[in-house]
Amino acid sequence: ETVAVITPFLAQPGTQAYVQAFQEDAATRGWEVNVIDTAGDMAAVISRIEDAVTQKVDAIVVNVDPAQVQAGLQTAADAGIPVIGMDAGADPLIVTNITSNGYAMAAETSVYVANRIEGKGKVVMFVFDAFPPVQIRGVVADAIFANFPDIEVLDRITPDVQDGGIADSRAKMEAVLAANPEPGSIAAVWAAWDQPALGALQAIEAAGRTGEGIVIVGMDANPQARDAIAQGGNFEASMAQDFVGIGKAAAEATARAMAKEEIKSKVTYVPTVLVTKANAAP
Amino acid sequence: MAEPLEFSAMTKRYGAATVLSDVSLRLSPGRVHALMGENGAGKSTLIKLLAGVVPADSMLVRQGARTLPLRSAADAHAAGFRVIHQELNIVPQLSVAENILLGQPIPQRFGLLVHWAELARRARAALAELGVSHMDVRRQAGGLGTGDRMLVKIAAALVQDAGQTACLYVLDEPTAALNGAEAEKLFAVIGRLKQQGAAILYVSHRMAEVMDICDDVTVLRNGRHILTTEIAQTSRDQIIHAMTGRDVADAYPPRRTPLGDAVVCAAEGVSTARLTGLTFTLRQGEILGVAGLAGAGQGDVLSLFLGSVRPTAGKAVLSGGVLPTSPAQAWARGVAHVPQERRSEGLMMRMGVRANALLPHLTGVIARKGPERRRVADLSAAVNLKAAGPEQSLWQLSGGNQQKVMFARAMAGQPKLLLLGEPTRGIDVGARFEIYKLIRALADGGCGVLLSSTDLPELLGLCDRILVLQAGRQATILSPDGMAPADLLGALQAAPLALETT
Amino acid sequence: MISQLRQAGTLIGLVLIVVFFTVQLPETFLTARNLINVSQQISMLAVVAFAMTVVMVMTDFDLSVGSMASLAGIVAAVLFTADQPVWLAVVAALAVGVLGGVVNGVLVAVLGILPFVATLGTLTIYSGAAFWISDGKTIFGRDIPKGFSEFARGGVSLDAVGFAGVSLPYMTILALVVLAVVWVTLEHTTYGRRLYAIGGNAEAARLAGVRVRWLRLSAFAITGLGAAVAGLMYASRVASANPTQGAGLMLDAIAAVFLGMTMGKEGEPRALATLVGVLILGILDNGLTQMKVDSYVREMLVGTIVIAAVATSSIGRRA
Amino acid sequence: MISQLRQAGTLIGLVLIVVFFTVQLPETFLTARNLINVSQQISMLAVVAFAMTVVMVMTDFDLSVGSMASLAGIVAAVLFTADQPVWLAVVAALAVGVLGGVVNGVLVAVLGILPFVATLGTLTIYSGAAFWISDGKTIFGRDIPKGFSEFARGGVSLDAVGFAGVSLPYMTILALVVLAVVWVTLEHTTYGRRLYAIGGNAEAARLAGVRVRWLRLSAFAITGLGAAVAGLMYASRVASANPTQGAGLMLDAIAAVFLGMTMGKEGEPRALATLVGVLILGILDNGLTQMKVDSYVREMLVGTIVIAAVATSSIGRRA
Ligand SMILES: Nc1ncnc2c1ncn2[C@@H]1O[C@H](COP(=O)(O)OP(=O)(O)OP(=O)(O)O)[C@@H](O)[C@H]1O
Ligand SMILES: Nc1ncnc2c1ncn2[C@@H]1O[C@H](COP(=O)(O)OP(=O)(O)OP(=O)(O)O)[C@@H](O)[C@H]1O
Ligand SMILES: [Mg+2]
Ligand SMILES: [Mg+2]
Repeated sequence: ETVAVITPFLAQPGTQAYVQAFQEDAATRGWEVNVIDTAGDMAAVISRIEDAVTQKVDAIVVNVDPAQVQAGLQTAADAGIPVIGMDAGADPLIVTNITSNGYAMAAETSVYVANRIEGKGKVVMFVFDAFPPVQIRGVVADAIFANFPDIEVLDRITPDVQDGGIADSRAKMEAVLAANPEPGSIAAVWAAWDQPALGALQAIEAAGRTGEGIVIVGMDANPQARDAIAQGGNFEASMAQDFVGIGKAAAEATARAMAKEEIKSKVTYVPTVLVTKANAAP
Repeated sequence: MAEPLEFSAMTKRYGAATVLSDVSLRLSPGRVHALMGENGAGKSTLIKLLAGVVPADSMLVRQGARTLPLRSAADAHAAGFRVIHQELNIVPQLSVAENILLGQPIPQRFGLLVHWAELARRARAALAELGVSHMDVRRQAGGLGTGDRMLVKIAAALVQDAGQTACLYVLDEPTAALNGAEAEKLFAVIGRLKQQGAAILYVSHRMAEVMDICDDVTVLRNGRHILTTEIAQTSRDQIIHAMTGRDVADAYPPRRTPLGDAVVCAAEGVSTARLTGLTFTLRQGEILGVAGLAGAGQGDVLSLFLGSVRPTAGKAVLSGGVLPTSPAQAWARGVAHVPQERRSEGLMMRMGVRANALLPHLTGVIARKGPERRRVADLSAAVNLKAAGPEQSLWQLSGGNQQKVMFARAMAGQPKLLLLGEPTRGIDVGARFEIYKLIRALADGGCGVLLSSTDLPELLGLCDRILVLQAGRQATILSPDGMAPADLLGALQAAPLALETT
Repeated sequence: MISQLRQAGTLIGLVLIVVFFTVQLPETFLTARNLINVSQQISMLAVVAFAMTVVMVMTDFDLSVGSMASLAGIVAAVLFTADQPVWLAVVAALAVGVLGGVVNGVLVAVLGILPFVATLGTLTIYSGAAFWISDGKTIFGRDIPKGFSEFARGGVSLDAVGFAGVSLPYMTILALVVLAVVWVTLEHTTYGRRLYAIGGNAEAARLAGVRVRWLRLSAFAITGLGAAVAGLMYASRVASANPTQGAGLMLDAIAAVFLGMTMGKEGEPRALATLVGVLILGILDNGLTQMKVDSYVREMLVGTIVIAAVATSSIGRRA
Repeated sequence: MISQLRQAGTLIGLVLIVVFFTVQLPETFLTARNLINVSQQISMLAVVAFAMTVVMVMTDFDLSVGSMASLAGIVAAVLFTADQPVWLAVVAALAVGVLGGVVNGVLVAVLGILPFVATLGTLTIYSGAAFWISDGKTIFGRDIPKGFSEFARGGVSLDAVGFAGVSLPYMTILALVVLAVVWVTLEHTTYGRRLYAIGGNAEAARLAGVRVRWLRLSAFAITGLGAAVAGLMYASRVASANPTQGAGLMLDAIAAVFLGMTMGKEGEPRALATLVGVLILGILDNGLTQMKVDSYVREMLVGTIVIAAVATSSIGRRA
């Protein structure tokens, strides 16, 4: 069988991890996998789904919000080719979506921050609302911080992600540190993904303010973040999605879809884990 | 017949410099009025004011009792003015026909689409007026040669608008890029326009043609009005004196040293992509003219020794060695070059005099401003350059002064071989003889000169011998002694077939 | 002869590419369905590229087309969320495109700023505006009316002309209409011929009385309008609007026009030549994906082919 | 007088921006620590912009600098993962930059392709290569040797000159060294003079004996080298390498050079003027973030300021 995996986000480490897990699993099943990256272009995802349908692949795995690629999903449905979501979204035209629970993840890290700073102090948030899965993390964190009367959100920063996010986040954090020079004036940094957390950490280290106990949390627990957390510095926690699990589960779902088995649930959640110094060793 | 046009109080300042100061001009129907002045006197500026393309600081235009507003090119066109500006301006991407009707209402069908057939018809009619029929008006103008481009611009001024008659034609140095035969055609057209009752304002640095075809003359000096008179009432010397404020020796400087024995460069049966049968030797101190009608291949003769064109057959040498393979090598071996198209081939318009003049003569790794400035000051004095200083940008200089910068560049390296393409194109009479003196001085010092020119008196006055090209072949080498310009023109035009049979 | 060959070189390249894929993918490439897919896939790029051709005829550039496309999509989507009718949202989005183009035109034609700088600046501004208006969010789902998103899925059935079950997408038709308008405007109206005059020699055009300022300004407005049309097509196709979604169009559109310019006698851009450029880019994307070429390798291949095409033509030109 | 004022306009703008932030952020902006931070933040952009100045002097462009920076970072990181010594990885990365620049130079100078097209093509190719070599992954962590990543964290202590506890980062020093080299090359060598001549009129320069091909080729190589230096600085600063990380540098670098060009007598680029452009962009970013200006609004503001600077200068120029 031939399976097309289509994603606009292959440059993201998380995407790479589950795509790789999917490929490895697929290899053991003897499938031919064609991984297609559209480098952020949504309309191109539709185009590539159409191309895959033309090629008469046996299944398509997508990694974008289904609402944005309806035209492509319809083409696949018309051709009778099953489409499986891998960290995508729920949709009638998707057999099932394998993902982590983004709401729960965001709740867990923001509550971690709130508890660590004992419900008071100034928090710097790094968000990215243009990308729906990351946007919901920000919404949840906003709600939780708003629920603590003594927590003040100092700034809600959208870094430039063209470079991956570390360098610009660092520059932005350096500016925030410069604007808030008194020790203890910043209690925590909450980042909706790991790169800004790493940038913030570098800024705090460079400013020589590691001793103030600024708590940094990220999300996705990518290896670079795990390293930082394991070292026991300001970067204290991140949420590990089970990318390998997602990739494997997506492969399993794909196998069942190709075998014309019925899959009842439109969403399959793969468990997530809070990573702290205790369990950070990769 | 239309009434005379009166322009008065024309003033134009660029920053602190006053380029035109309270100039008045009266142009009568049926008369050709020459506008004369040294390079930078303000002639082109005056023309730009009356063409509406440069805003005047003050200007009053009356035709009889009417006052004409001239705020845009469209105003000038509506007033019946047709202007050919000094610099060659064609649009290479457009067809010849579109170039001829550029800026005018283009014939349309359905009030929307271009009526191509009508467009071509009108363009052909305009060219026919000039006695030109060899051009395909539908072809892209980018492929035209220098002379043909000028003919297109002239045709653009002649083209008739339905229901619109022109009352004034303005020609800014139209003959600078034309050869003798083409110029004759133009003069015939001017004669016809004159008879139709149009006024004509004519700018040229070629004294002979001014004396020949013009009725009146106005002279400017440094942006001021100096003299207006009938040509019949004045003389060539008087005009030149009014232009320059001094007496100019207008004799071609004679050779003062005998030709040397050493050969500077030579060709033996050389062919290039556009030229065949080139055979000559140039001795030290000799000035060899290269003459031909447009497209006869003069350009390649110079390019050969500049290393920018390769011979396809035959043998050519430069100071006993092989030909240079690049202009860089040529300059390094003592060749200097004044290109025919100074704007496109010679000058960096947005850079200063110093950068332009010294470019081929930079040596070493570190460039030093101080010595460069001093060197340029000396060179500027030698060519009598009118510029605000060594750093003035070239686009701010008048055309003639730009040409002098090219000369300064060529002289700076004490050349052994000087390649000159149209060296005095657009140069005023005063400066022209200065340049002839410079060329002569270099030749007297042992430098060989290859001089390509469409100015026949200049070829006859300056050259020791003249190499004649016809349609890409070397026809003969003449001695200018006792020849008149008309004889030389005849030699250029002789049918190549007839020559072959003899 | 050689010059004709050179001019046709890029067209020959396109034919070779088509032949190559037809041989490599005998079952799937040269099918009505696939070609229709390709036509729809490239329709947005095509519209931007045609619009870009209009300013490039004057040897100007518009780097802000991608931002304007995103902004137009966002404006429409924001109006949808405010429950405005589709026609109003579309008109507003197009108006924003024209306005953006006029701003570019004023900067370039009236204030005399280099197009590269001016539109680099407005690229940033329009993109900032798109983020600001949308609050950085992607707008999708129920907010986008069916009537709008179905445009991108519909088409005119080709049953009648013998292609059973195949229909010509509205998107393709729209792109062809834009092509026709741009082609007639550039090649057969006084307006278009004057744009070429400006491109060939702006000073000559000005001295001849062509209203250079006004023409440049209006040409930028046209390009803005085209960018907005493409932005709406994109939004309709993905049934959503996102402040960055047009970003990828700009460089591809410029590449397409440049590919087309290799076919002009004096290297000038032409509407039909731009179409050839767009087709090359679109067909390479489609065919290489079908051949399962790694996306990174595909990227390198496309770059190499663009350069090869332009190099071949420029070598011919200098000889 | 007016022309002097116009030329100084952008510099005055920089001073006004600094005064504005000093007033708005009295405690934090004009501190040694913050200024040192800014200098380090802009050091990578500065190096790319200085390198870009070299080709822009010839009125050429290099759109591929961002891709070359990414590629250089990736090449070094891949060698690190293969346990090669730091010096070897650095030399290899720089060699890749020079090679990339030479390829650009050959396309532009020898094959005669417009720089915009040529480097648009190589942008795609180099970026594809960076993805391909790294397999699209970010390389970091234990793979990056301490010796390499510590460069970006270290500096020369300024205790001795009275700034206790402050140190001048190596990154800043490196950027200043690059500035000095580019400045001397462009302003005080015959090589630089000739580059300016090519920018003035390439054909005239060729006929006047300038080896245009060779100079253009070598200038592109220099720009490639500069891009690679910046890519290594970036990789050192983020202690990782990612195939897209240089992408943002290109447009900002061009914007900085253009800002600087407003200060040239005839609008020509100059190394020191580029520095002013880089400072304006960097200081705006720092100050506006400190003032908590929304990032979208910040983006629009920066675009507006760039346009305003260029517009002011070009209005003055035409008068
Ligand atoms: N845009 C400008 N800015 C500043 N000075 C200018 C400008 N244009 C022309 N000048 C100056 O105005 C003077 C007159 O120039 P103009 O072109 O009218 O001379 P001209 O009489 O036509 O000379 P030529 O015979 O060489 O063509 C010159 O000194 C020139 O340097
Ligand atoms: N690059 C070229 N490709 C094709 N034909 C050319 C090229 N350059 C010049 N020609 C043609 O070759 C012929 C000779 O050119 P050349 O420049 O030597 O002429 P010329 O005698 O100097 O003419 P002019 O007096 O018009 O400058 C002309 O007909 C010209 O149109
Ligand atoms: Mg003049
Ligand atoms: Mg010639």
